[in-house]
Amino acid sequence: MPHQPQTGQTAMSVRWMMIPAVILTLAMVVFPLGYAVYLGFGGGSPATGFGVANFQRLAADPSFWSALRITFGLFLSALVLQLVLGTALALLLNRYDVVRGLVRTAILSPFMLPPVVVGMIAIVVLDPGLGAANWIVQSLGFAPLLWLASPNWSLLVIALIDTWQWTPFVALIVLGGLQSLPARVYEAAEIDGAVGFRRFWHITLPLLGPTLLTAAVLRSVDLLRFFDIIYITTQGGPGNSTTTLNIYAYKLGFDFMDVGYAAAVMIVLALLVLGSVLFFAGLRKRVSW
Amino acid sequence: MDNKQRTLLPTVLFSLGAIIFMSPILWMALSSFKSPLEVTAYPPSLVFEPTLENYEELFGRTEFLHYTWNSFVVAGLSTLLGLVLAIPAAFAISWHRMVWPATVSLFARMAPGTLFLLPWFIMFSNLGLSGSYTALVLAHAVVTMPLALWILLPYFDGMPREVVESGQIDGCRGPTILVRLVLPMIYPGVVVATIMSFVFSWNYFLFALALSGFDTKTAIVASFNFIGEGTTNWGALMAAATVIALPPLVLTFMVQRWLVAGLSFGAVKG
Amino acid sequence: MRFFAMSAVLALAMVPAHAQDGFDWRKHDGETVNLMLNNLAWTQQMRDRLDEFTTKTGIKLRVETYSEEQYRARLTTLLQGGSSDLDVFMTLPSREAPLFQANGWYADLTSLLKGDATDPAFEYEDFSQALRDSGVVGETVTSLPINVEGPLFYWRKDVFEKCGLEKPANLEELSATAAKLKECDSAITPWAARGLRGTVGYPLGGFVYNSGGDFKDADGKATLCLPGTIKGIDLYGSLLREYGPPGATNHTFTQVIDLLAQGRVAMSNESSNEFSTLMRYPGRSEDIAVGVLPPGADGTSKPIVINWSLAISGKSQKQEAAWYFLQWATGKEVQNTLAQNGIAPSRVSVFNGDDFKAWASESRPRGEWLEALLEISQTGTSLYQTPTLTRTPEAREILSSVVQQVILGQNDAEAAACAVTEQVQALQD
Amino acid sequence: MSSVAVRNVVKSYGEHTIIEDLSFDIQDGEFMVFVGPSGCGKSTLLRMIAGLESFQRGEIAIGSRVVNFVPARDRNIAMVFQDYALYPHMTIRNNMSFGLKMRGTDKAEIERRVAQASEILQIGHLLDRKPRALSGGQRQRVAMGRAIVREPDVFLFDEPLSNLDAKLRVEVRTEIKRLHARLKTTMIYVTHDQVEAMTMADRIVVLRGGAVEQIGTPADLYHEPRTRFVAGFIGSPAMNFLPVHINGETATLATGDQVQVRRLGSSAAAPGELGIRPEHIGITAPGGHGVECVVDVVEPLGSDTLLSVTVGDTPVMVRLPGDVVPKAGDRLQLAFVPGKALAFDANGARI
Repeated sequence: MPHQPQTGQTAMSVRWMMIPAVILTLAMVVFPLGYAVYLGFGGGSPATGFGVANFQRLAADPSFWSALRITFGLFLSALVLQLVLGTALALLLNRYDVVRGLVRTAILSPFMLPPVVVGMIAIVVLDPGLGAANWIVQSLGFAPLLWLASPNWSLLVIALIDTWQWTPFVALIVLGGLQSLPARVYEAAEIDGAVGFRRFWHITLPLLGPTLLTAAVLRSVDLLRFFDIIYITTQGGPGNSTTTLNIYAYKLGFDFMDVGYAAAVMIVLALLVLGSVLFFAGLRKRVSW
Repeated sequence: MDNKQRTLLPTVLFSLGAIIFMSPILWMALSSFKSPLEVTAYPPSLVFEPTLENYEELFGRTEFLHYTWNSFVVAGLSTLLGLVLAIPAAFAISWHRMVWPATVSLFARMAPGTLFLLPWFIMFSNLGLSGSYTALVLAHAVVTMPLALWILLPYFDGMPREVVESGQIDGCRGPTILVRLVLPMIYPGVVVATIMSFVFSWNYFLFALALSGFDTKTAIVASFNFIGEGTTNWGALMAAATVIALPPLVLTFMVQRWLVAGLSFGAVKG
Repeated sequence: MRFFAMSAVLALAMVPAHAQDGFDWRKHDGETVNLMLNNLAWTQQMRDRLDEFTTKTGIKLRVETYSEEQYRARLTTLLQGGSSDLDVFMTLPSREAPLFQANGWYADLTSLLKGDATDPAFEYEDFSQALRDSGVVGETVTSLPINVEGPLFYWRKDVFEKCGLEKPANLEELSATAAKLKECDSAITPWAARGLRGTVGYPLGGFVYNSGGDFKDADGKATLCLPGTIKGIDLYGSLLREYGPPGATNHTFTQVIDLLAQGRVAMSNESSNEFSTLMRYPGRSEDIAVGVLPPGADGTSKPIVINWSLAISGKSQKQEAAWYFLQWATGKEVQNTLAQNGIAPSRVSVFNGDDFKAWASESRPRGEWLEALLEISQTGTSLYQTPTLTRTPEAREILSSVVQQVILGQNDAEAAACAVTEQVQALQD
Repeated sequence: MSSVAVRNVVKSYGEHTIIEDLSFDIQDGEFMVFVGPSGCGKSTLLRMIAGLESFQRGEIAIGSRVVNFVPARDRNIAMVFQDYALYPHMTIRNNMSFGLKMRGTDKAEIERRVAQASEILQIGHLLDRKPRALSGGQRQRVAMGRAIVREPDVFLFDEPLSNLDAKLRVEVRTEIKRLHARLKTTMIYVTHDQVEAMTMADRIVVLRGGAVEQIGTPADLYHEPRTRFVAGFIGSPAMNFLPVHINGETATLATGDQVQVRRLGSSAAAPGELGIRPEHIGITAPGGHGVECVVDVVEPLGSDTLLSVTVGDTPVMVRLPGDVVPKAGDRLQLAFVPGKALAFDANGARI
């Protein structure tokens, strides 16, 4: 929302109404973050002592770098897929104005499902030996696939599962953006001779910039921290092929019980998410209109 | 374009889309009515004699009903708490045209959830709240509050300031204005925020895994037991998944019209 | 942590247990003890019997069960958070005993054992020496064994007969047998075993030892870069690659047992614990045969044998009431009942008892199973990763990644095994 | 440059008819205004000419070409929208050149036309800004500039001034007239404001409920309205209507006073209405005889004085010279300027 700069003091101040929310945030977010930073810097661990030892260890840890690469791979592939497919879906929905009834339910359902349930469905459907997915693949005359069990494809399969779940969400956001675009501008474009793909490229896409950015921010925050579905399906495998930073940190903390080091990895991850949000915030100026 | 083509193409396209998005969910529901032998049959059977065996296993042999109730309590109360905090905050943020609080509330969503587990556990243990509903509700409010805030802000921003100003002139104070004048105007936003908060709280499993106690375990956490009980009991697993998936799907279905409108997250313009 | 002393203990177990009427089981009547259990066969059997404990002692039990991954996450949070809510938990001593003890997460059972809170009829010495040792860190008793288990070789007798095959005489023949099975019956997968990260060590151990390998060199330094070890890893990996089910790298025991139980797999090396699960499936009690993993070409047979145990949390406020539960749950009576349901008892008197023997003689597979267990508890070892004191899970993870590379054909066994030498030695503290 | 012809055009949404059987011609180079109350179909008509709306029957021709099936982009028209409809994400320069680019006009030509248009409209200094950085008046000029660079056959304006404040409106109005004088291109202009229509138009089409009430020059409409509707719509303050009984050239008011009316023809005596514009009413010299009234409100405007008075039960507006300032409550005698009182029948038709 474009806010006018404030020129005078508003008579009524309701700032105090934020206080309860601020208190919750302080107690439930700021304190744990502080504690995690304390752990990350070796607090509570007499072995390493207070310092940057955990972070130095990161730099030399091939597993960390591998997890970082995988995190980015998942983030980029899923984000691009979802934005492209979501925009395409939104354009279709907008064109045919069919967001009602069954279509609406179908569109809303996937991302309202618990990730745990999505993971469970994936386990059952994508099982290489017994799953319905391979049955379909074989019925179509192709060789059965390994799906999540293939170290080369597992990350992409995870990205596809997330895309299945969240593309409709992106589509809805984009649809909201589309429907709020000024209709007159489209009429002006029609008179100016921009139709079909040219209209999409010169008018619709640039106008959707801020909307797509919002969708990208919301999705990247989730994608960089991706956890639930991997945790349920592959637990980071096969090999390290789906060990994202979050999964790696979890393993460090809860399997290897290396809490300080796990905290260090999580701090890096949190900074990464922050960085991506700032990056998109920086883009905002360039795409807003 | 003649009329037939006009309706045929989108019909085919959207049916295909609906199949892609719905079929895994339907497959889950279908599988939950298969007998243990049938559920792992290959090639999978589409025609079979439905059985309630899996649900009997689920509700009979485990305390799944109790866990489902826990899920309702935690999701319901954390939604309530989230809204009670987010509504006045969103009002204040919108009225004073502040930018930073909404951004800060995003921070809660930036850190990986696993990062919170241990600090929270220690915190709640020291407060004697470990394993209580209170701890779970507070933890889940960290999910619901920012979500509600983000959904509500565009609604507050879209409300004419004159309404509030005329309320002031009529001698009302902030809270009265909020409750009497503003909320009735933005109730579709409140509905969307409520549904989304409830669903996301219901869906969240990590916090409950660490913070729930013997009596407060949620259905989602309990459902993990079906992965890894000797052999994976796919039928019971799918029954549990279906039961867990039901409330979000039913809620979505009930308020779908408003959800579609409310999910733009103020994405409309810069 | 070895089981060489089993036979010696068997003799000791003949000492009769005198039930003492004087012990007051109801001393903690009305208290509540919180249990956290990993969802194993033992747990499932116990779940239906916990009421008996409450009836006997008046102590109420609150139980949480989780599957292994969630169990670890929750247990770690509770222990690291210093929770006093947790009284009794399950522990895998071979994996975590030194670390847990170093962190003060175990209550000291030594003094409880000696004190008058122990029923004189309990007889700690009745647990086999090796199983007792598994729970002793330094001088301190930290946990009590609830079972004895190890990977066993399961195979489909009917399929073997149809194809004119015998149980392979040694590991070298395993591949040939699998190849023949593949040829003879294309409907059945010849071989299945764990491939999921972190879980491979347990069924792999026997392959390594029987092939003449080890997890440390002659100087005691951790390494996988030994000829026998490489051979074992190669065999394990290539069996899964050539003859295993699709997606083996995501399989742990649940999937393997599933395949076996559904009759889709002809051979496997999987936990003895799952025997009773397997027998519940139609047809399996007739066509499954079970035995010790075939020895190496030179006859070496050194299988893996471990135990799960019960421990009391170091932070528990009700250690004595919790101790009552441990005594009951690991006591002769309970073990005897569980043994009737396919849980291999950790007590010598039960293992050798008439009831268990009678139960085992009721069917061919049970007899084979009992015999195999007896053998592995005499010849087995509980070490199935490179030696480390407190970082066992990481060592197992590294080992798994080596094996996965072989399963996936990304690397040959030698290159994969020798590449991690530095890594595993860094864990050896 | 082109003429525009609308012939027997009908448009409806289902049962609801928006435009019923309209026909008229617009001359080449003419400034034509469509005026009427909201919902009269004037914007729809304009958008039909633009090619943004379809219609069921009849035809529309631009020049000699029937454009019924020609898409908007090929009609060689340019349109200025009420809310300007600038491309928010493009600079002003790109906004103006976009239509030409889409047509593949060469770069130098685009440059030349943009430079020329921005000089005409004095928006040269805004070229590198984006629309959101411009004031309403500036945006309006840009919208016109965008139309100008296209060098279209016909300019279409859809209520282009209604988002501007009163002062700017007058300025831009003059500017559009000046533009028309300079370009001599056919312009069609839609407004609901009769002042705009009167000041700008060569000819005006008055629309009501999808049908033409009257087409004519501003003077025609002012002096010779064909219906009570047109008479009331054109002129400010609006024409006064008094219930009368008409007999020949004489109208008898409810008060019994008799007034001369100018008739188009003759008909049997019948009840009807008398229409007289406020500026065509004077007051008699003191002591003279006229229609008696009571002054309710006095609005001195300086140049004029507006009086709201009551004749019998009927409120009447009177415009007097600025130096005459009666007081509320005064009783005055009104005199109607001879030949300016018009007669309407019960159906609102001029008689």
